[in-house]
Amino acid sequence: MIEKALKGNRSYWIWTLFLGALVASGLSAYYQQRWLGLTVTGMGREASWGLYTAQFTFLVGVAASAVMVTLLHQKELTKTVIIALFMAASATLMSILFAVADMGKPDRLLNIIFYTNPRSLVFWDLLFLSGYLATTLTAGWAMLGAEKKGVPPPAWVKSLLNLSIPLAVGIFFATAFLYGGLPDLSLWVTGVLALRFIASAFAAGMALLILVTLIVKKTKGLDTGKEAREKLAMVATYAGVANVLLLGVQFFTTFYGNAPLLWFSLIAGVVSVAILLIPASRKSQQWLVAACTALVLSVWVDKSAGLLIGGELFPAPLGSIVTYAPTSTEMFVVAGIWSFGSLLFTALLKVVVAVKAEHRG
Amino acid sequence: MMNEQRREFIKKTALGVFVGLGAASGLVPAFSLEKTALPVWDEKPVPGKIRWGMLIDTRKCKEGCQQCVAACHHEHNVPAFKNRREEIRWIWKNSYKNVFPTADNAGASKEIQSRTFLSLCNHCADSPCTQICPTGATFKRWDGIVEIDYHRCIGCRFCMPACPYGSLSFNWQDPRTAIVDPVTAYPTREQGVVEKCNFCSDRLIKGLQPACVEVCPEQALVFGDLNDPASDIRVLLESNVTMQRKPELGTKPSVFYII
Amino acid sequence: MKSRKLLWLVTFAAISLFAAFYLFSNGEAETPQKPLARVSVVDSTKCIAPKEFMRANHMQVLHGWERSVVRDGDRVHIASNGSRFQKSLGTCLGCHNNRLFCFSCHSYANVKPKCWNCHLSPMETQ
Amino acid sequence: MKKVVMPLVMVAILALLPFLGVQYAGLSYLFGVIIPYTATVVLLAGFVFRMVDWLRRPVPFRIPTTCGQEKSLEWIRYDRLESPHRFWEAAARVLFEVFFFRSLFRNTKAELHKDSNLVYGSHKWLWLGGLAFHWSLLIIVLRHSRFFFPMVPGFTDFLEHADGFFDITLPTFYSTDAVVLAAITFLVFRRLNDAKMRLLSLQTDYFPLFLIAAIVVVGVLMRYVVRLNIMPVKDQMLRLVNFSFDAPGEIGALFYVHLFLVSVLAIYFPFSKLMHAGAIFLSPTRNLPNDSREKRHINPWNAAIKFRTYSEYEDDYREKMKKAKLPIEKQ
Repeated sequence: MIEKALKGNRSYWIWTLFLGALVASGLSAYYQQRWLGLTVTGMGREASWGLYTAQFTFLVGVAASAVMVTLLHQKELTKTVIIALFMAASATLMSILFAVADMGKPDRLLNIIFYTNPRSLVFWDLLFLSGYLATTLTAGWAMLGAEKKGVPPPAWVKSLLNLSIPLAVGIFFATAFLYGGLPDLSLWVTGVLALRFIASAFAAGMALLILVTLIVKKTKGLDTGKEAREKLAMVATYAGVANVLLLGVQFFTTFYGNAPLLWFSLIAGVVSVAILLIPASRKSQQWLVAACTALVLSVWVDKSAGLLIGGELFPAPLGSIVTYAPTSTEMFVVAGIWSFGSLLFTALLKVVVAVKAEHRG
Repeated sequence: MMNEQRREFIKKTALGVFVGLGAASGLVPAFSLEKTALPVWDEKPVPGKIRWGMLIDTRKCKEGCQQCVAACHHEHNVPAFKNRREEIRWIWKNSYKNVFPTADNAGASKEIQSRTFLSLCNHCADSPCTQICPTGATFKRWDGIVEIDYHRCIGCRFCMPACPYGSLSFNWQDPRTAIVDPVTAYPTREQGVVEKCNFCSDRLIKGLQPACVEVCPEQALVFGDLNDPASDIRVLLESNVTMQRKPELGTKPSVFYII
Repeated sequence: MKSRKLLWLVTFAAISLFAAFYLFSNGEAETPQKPLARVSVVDSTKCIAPKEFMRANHMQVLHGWERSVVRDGDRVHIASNGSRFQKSLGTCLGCHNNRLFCFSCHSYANVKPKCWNCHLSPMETQ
Repeated sequence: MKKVVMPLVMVAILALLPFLGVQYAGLSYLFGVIIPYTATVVLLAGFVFRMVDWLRRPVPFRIPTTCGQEKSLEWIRYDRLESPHRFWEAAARVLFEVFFFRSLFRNTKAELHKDSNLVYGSHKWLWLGGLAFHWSLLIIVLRHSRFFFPMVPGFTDFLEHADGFFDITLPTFYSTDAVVLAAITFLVFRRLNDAKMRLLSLQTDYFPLFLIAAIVVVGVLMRYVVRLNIMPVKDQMLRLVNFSFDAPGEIGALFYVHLFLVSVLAIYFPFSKLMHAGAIFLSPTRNLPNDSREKRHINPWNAAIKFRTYSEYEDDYREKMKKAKLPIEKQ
């Protein structure tokens, strides 16, 4: 089936080559990082986490929320399920890559398996993530294969999907408690952390899924259905409202106030949720696109800046405030990994669209 | 015999110039690695039998004196990166506010608040860094020392924010470039691993006190077994009012301070 | 169908609760203490094992030393003839003090272990 | 069953021969010097012989397999790779086959479903397994060049570094070792798993698989388990590449097993299906440009045909034709 990703029109190839070029530049930046060490990033003694960790957190949320489309179990969503599975798989792969890019000695990555520390949430998080990647990708691919053959999917796909749900829940909990358990990341250690992590993940995940289905509709003429998007928009709205409320609570309890990027996040969140709450604007495609984009951006900025505090302050363990600004190397690596994930997702979507088109025509 | 065969053969291949050097290298004078002796413990240690601890009498600690820091960092090949971002430290001096940020300052005099205090790894009995480490590279030794296995560390740095005392440093780049006067008795670290104070476990096996304790001109530092009621440190702990850093977190540090 | 999913979730929640208890519970027993054994310092000029054995197995010996020293704190190697050695790279290099001792063979066979990333190699000392 | 057991027994016997020979009969010179040289000569001579033999066979017709638009009018875009028209396009097609196994990429599998409809689904497992197997083997072979050069060339260093990226074991663990073992396991089970494949597979299909598996397993044992002293091994290999007939030093018997099995593979190579390594370049359905419509291809062994044009015919029979009042072109 993958051969369907090797045929495409001019714009498909331009997009693919563009992503490929970004992947290449990311690789060369990563090579520099491997050679010289993480000193090429903007991270340092006090700000030991940076852009990579932020992307990791954001993508983990997006990935884990995407599979919940299967949980909703509604007729309108059957066409969206495979897309959601592939989005989950791509996002999971990216998050794993970000975790690896952040490591000082990635060549010892397998130590996590060989010298397991079951008390470590990092271990559980990475275990759940890899299991989740395997289940979503396999299940999605098998479902697509069955669709291509015009037969019902094999029975084990159901079990895989059922398995992916507790894995997603596990990812949520492991990640949230991982950050929640750090005694001195004071901003993350609030009672609402775990809840907010889940709420924002759902908001961003569903919004991103809506955007993807709209892009697929526009470029390839595959429509997963307006009803499906409305269902997703409902979930995004609920999650968005919860997220904005929780974010607001945090705003007034901690010193978020002087970080401009977080103000942006809050305002974008409020605006997007407001658009989604009004049925008329939710049903209009332009407003839906605007709201979803704002929602994704809001969560992304919040995940990045919430961790780094607006690129200005980072509460170090000893209370001193340290500046963190990502370097260009870091940004190239980030762009490279995002492009790699997008490339994979594009190829998978291409196959989905080709298979569905085959069945229509 | 084998060597001769090989040497002869290498001559034939004519390319083994560099390799041939190895065979002829008896000419090079011996290099200076210290001869090892048997450690003071010769049986396999029993976990939990001892728990090493340290008591810092900050009243004796002189302002401006950096002897313990210098001795420790020299002994363990700690690189001296100048910029704060990449700084690596095992033991260092810091202000009262930074060392005891959660202590009730109402009782502390101006004099105390203006002093600097030694900070180092607390070798907590309930250490968050060992709990979060996904590979067990940061682990609790049989004698209460929280040690990092530099052969196993994957450089994920989760231990760094996990430690409430900021005791861990990461090797952002190859540390060898910044080691001023390397010693052969203790290895360096490599790029990409986390490092910190090891309570001089390397000296303890030789029957020595930690470098900082030994070098302190005022004898402000006392080191010993917290499980041994007869040890100096226990006696001092029982006869003095001491405090630990951030005790409210429940990490049970093994480093105590007399203010 | 719905109920089965619910069952899944409940099972998972139960497992994760149990795991959380296990993860965050504190399980370190304190054992009674015993005075330290003290041994006199011994130096040896003999190798820990026959040449042939060391040729084939030195990496395994060193790897085993590394693990038992770092992880278990077991510092003493007892050779088959009963003599004792400190488990340390220095024990080897103290006798094999030819600067090219490691490198002549290793570069010949192109075997590049990562020992010298941290341990100062004889080539770097003088 | 015999088809599977026989090659297995054969490989076991072949592995035991050098082991017993070196361990108990002291035949290290035979297994360390004579047989490797013989095997190399047989491999090279046999390979060249087979290739020359095939190259000399005439190719009577253009029989390229195509699945794309053929080159015709200027303004119709043709498929350069699927229906090559020039030599370089055909060469590119062969190279895609050699490096990426393009024809296996197209595999499909027929499935009969309950509601009695036959469906075809893409089936890339053989493609994946084959790629993993061949590429790992290639990297492993290239990596072995460290035994053949006194100073190791840069690309070997690079390969070793990349292959040994994961820092797990001490001798460094090579990922390709694991990949090739997994791939061989898959390739064997693929044949055993399915009744049709079992029927199609012959002893000559299982034997090379088992032989290569044995070579890899012995190599892995030498490196990670027994940890053979590598120095005399390199000595011996350097002697071999320098055409020296000196006796080998003290090397563990496992090395001779490895070397002997490789020698057997080398000897077996030119006379077996393994020759697909050379033959793939000569497969006419792949390497011929699809140009039958623009060029006339004549069977090389055809006798020269004497053509007779109408004007010649008329010259011969002009008078008779005139008499019969038949129309003639030239008066």
